[in-house]
Amino acid sequence: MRPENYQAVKLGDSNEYEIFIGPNHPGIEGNYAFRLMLDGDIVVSGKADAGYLHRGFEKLMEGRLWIQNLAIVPRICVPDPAPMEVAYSMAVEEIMGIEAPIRAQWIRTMQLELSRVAAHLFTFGGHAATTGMYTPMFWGVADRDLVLDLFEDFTGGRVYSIYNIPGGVRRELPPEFLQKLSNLLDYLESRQNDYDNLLFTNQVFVERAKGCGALTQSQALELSVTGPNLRACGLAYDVRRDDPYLVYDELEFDIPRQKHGDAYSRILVRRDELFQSIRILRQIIERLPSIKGKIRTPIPNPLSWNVRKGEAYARVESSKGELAYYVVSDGGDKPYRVHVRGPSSMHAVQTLEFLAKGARLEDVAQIMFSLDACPPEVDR
Amino acid sequence: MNALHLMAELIFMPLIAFIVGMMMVLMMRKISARLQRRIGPPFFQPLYDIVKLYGKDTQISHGLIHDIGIIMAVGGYIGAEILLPVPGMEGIAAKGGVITLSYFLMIPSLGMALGVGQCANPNGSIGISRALTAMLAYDIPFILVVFGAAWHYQSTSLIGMIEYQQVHQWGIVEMPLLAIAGLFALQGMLGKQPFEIYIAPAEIATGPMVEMSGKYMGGLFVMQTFQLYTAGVLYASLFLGGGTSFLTLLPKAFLVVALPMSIAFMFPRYKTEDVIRILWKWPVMLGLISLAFIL
Amino acid sequence: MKKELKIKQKERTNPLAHVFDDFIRFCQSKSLFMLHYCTGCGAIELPPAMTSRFDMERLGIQPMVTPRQADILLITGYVSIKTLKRVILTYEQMQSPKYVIGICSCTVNGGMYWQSYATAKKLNEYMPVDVYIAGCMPRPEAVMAGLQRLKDNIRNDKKEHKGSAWKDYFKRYDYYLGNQQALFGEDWQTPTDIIAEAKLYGLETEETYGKHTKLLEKHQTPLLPQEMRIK
Amino acid sequence: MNKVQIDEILNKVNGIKITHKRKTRIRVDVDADSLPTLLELIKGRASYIHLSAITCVDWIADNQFELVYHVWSYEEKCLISAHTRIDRGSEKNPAKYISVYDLFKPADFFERDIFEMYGVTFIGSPRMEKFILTEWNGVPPMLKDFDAEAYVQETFKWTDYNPDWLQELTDQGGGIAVKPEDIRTAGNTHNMSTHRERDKAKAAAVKANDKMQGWKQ
Repeated sequence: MRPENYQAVKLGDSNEYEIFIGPNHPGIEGNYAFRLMLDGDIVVSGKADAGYLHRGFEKLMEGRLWIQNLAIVPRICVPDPAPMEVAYSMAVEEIMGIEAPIRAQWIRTMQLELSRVAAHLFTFGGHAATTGMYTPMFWGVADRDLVLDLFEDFTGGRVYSIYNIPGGVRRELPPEFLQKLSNLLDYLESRQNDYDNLLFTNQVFVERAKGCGALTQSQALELSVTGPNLRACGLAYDVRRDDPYLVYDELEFDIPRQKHGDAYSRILVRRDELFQSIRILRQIIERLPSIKGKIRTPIPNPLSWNVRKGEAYARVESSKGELAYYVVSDGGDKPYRVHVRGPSSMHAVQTLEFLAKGARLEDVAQIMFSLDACPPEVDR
Repeated sequence: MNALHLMAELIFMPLIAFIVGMMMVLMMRKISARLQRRIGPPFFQPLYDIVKLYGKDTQISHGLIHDIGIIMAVGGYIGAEILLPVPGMEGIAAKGGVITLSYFLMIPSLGMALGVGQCANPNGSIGISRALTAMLAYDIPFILVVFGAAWHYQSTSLIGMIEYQQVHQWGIVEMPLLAIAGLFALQGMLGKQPFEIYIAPAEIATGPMVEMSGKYMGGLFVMQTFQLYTAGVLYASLFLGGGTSFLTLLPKAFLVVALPMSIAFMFPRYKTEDVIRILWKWPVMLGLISLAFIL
Repeated sequence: MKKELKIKQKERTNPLAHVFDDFIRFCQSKSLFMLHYCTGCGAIELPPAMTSRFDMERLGIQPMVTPRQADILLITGYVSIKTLKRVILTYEQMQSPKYVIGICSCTVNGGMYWQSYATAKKLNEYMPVDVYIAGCMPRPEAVMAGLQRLKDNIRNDKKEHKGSAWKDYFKRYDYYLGNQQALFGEDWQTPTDIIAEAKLYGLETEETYGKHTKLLEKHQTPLLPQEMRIK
Repeated sequence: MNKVQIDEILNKVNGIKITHKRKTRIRVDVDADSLPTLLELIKGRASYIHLSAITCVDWIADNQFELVYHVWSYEEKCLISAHTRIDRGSEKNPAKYISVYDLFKPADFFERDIFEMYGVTFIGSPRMEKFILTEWNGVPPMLKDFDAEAYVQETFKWTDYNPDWLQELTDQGGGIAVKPEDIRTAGNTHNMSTHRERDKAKAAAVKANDKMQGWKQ
C-alpha cells in the first residue's frame, strides 16, 4: 500500500457532483478543460477552463520582426495551420498596399483548400471516436497523412508549412505536382463510399448524433457561431463567398448547409464541404497551368523592413469558421499589435457552455468535437 | 487417484483458459488492426502486457476492499472455468451445471463494483454503475437463453447438453432464434460496441479501470482473457455442439469470439438507456418466441 | 496523522532473481502504455504515429488514458506553467517504472517560445526525462525512433543505467521540488507524498531532503483517511 | 444599403469620423461616450449583428488604450471597425469602460480577455475574472511596459548546448557565429533588428576565422 494525500471536496447536501473533463482526457480536444456540475447524468452547468496552451502569442509577435512572425503564426491552430499564414500575410499586404501576384493567389487558394481537406479528415475521426467508434479515426488520419505528403512536397513542411510570405508564396510548385494532387483527389473520392457506409449512414452513429447539441439559427447568431457550425443551422454564410479574398470569386462552389443544427448536421456539413473543397481543387488543377507569372511581389529586405503605419483586419474562412487577424503597425520593423480572432474562441467557450447545459454526460465530448473546437485558438 | 486427477484438472482448466484467452485477445486486437488497415501487435503482446503489469515496481491500493474486488473478479472467472467442461476434462462441471455457471459469471462484475467503489473516483463510480446496468440488461436474455437451452436439451449440465448435440443436431440448427438471442447477449457480456457503455474513454475515461494500476490492471487483463474464453466456449457448448477434442472445440470458440469483435469495431456505442432498451427488446423477444417453440 | 511506514525492501535471495528481472525488463521494453498529454503542437504528429500509416501497436506501444495505467508520459510540446502543474500531478500519479519523453524542441530549451512569459523552458528541471526528441515538430518516424531508443534503454538498463531515470525523482526530490517551488510559489504541494514513497521503496538519499522539502513540510496537509458516511 | 445610406445612419452619432477603406471595410472613429450608442444604432438599424472581435491596442506614448469593435453584417456584407480611445489609467486606478454584453453576447469572451491581458475593467460584463491566466500573478502581460524578455531571463534557466563535435569545430575556428547565450543577453540583437548589425557580426566572425587559419585548409 502506498500513501495518498487526497482530500475530496464536499459539496454540501445536494445531489450534484463535479466532474472534470480535461485537461488530459480523451473526451477533450487538445489541452483544454471543462468542468461539469452534474445531477445524475444531466449536466447542470459547465464551465470552460482555458489557458493550458497559452503562450502569449500576441506578446511574442510584438517582439519579433514582421518576417519572423511567419514562423509562429501557423502554430496558433495546429490541425489547420495554412489559413493562419495566409490571413497574416494578407493583413500585412493590406497595410503595405501591395498585392500578391495572381499566380501566388491561386497557389494560396490551393494551399488553403488542401489544409481544409486535411482538417476535416482529422475531425471526422475525432468526432467518431467520442462516440466509441475508432475505425474512422484510423482511416481519416491515414488519409490525412497523404495530404500532408503533398504539403511536404510543395512547401517542405509536413504540418507547418510556413509557405506564405507577405507579397506571395515562397516557392514555385514542384514539377508534376498537379498530377499528384489530381491522383490524391481521385483516391479521396474513391473513399467516399467507405466513409459513408462506415460513418455518415451508420445507424448507431446517426442515432447518437441526431439531436445532440442542437443550436437554432438565432442562438447561433447570438453566440457569434461561424463556419460549418453556423451553416449546420441553415445560414449559408461563408467568408469565402461573402467577403471574398484571393481568387474565390472566380471559383465555382456550393455552400453546403443543413437545417437542424445538431451534431449530425454539423458533421454532414463538414462532409459536404470536403467534397466541395475537392471540387475547388479540381478547378485549380485545371486553371493553374494557364496562369503564368511571378509568385512574389518584391518586398524590401525583410530584416530591416519597416511596414508603413496602418491597420488591417484580414478575414479568411478556416475549417473551423471565420478567422481574422487584426494587425496594427506604427511604422516600425515589428508589429505594434496583432490580434487573432480564432473561430474556436467563440465555439469552445460560450457555445460549449451553452450547449452543455442540460445535456447528458455521454454527449458532452461529442458536442465539443462536433463544434470542432481548437483550444489553441482560445488560448493563443 | 481420483482426487489427484481432479486436482490436476482444477489447475489445468484455468491454465488452458488463460492461454487460449490470451490468443483470443491477440485475435481481437488483430481483427481491429486489420479493420483499421494496419498490422497490429506481435504474437506475444498479450503476454508481455500481463507480465509487465505484474512486474511494476509500485502499485497503488485504495484499501482492502479494492484488493478483494480484483481477487473476486479474477476468482469468479477461475471458478467459471472449472465449471466449463472441455474435451478430456470435466472439472466439477457435472456437479455444478449451467445454472451455477451463470451465477459465477456475475461474480466478476460484482467484485469489480466492490473494488472500484473503494477507489473514490467519480469516473470509476459512474463506470461501474453503468457496468451493473449493462449486466442487468444482458442477463435477462442470457438467462432466457440458458433456460431455453436447458429445457430443450432436458439437462442443466453442460456435459449433458454437449452429449445431446453430439448425438442429435447442433443447437443452432434446432433453435436458431435462441442462438441469435445468445449472440446479442454475448455482445453485451463482452462489453463491446455498440454495447460498450462502461469503458467509454471519451465520456468517463475508461470507467471502472480509471484507478487500476500495476497488479490490479494486470488482474483485469487476466480477467479479460478468461472472459473471452468463457464466452467462446460456453456459446460453443450451448449451440455449436461443443467438441470431442480441442481441435474441434477451439475453432468454434474462436469463431464465436471473432463474430462480435468484427461487429464491434464498426459501430459506436449506444447510450445507457438505449442499451437496456435494445437488449430487452430484440434478444428477449427472440428468446421468448424461441421458448414458445421449445415449450 | 501520518502513517509510519516500516516496510523495507527485502533482500533478494532467490538465485533465479536476476533471470526473472531480465525477463520482466524484456517484457517492459516490449509493452509500453503511453499517456500522451497533448501539451502542445507535437500532439498532432502522434495520431499519424499511432494510426494506420505508422502503427505504433506493432512495436507494442499503445495509448492509455489514465496516468495510473501508463508507463510513458509523452510531453508533446511546450508546457505552459498552467499545464506544467498538471503534468507534475500526472507524473506523480504514475506507477514506476515510469518514463518521460519530451517531444519537440520546446521541451528541451524553450524552443521558439523562449521569450514567452507563459511557458516553462526546461522540462528536466521539473521531472527526470528519459528521452528527448527534438524537432519542430518531429515527424512520426522520429517519434518512433525515440520510442525505440527508450525500449533499448529499458532493455539494457542493467548495463547502461539509462532506463531508470524515474529513480532520480525520488533520489533528488529536493532539487525538483525547489524548481517547482520557484515557479509555482512556496505553497506548492501535490497530493502524492513523494518523501514517504521514497522511504517505502528504499530510494531515499541525502539529496531527497533539503531546504525545499522542509518548506513543504510546513504547510503540507496531513494525510487523513477519507470519511465514509451513508446518510 | 449603399454608401450614402450607411453614412446617414452613422452620422447620427456625434463627433464621428467615417473612412471607407474599401468595399467591405468601414473605419469609424468615435468618442468613448458615444460608442455604445453607435453599436446599438448599427445593430438595430443596419443589421450589424455579428461581433467579430474586440481588440485592445495599448498606445503607451499617448497614455491611451484604443478599443476596436469589429462588427459584421450578414446582409450588407460589410465590416465596420469602430475605434475609440479611453484613458490608460494607472496601476492604482485601472482603466474602465462600459461593457457591450447586453448588445453582443460574445463580448463576454473578448472583454474578459482584455481584462486579463490589459487590465481594463468592463462595467456590466458578467464574468470579470481570470480565465486564461489563472496561474499568473504579475501585471497584465500585454501591456507595453511589461518586458516579457526581462521576466523570462529572470525566471528561467537555459540548457547549455556544447556537444563535442561543436566544440571541435569551434576550436578549429568554425562553429556558431553568434551564440544563443549572447543573443539572449544582448537584448535586441536577437531579432537582427537591422541587417547592418547582422552583417557586422558576420564580418567579425569571418575575420576571426581568417585569423585562426582554420579547418578549411
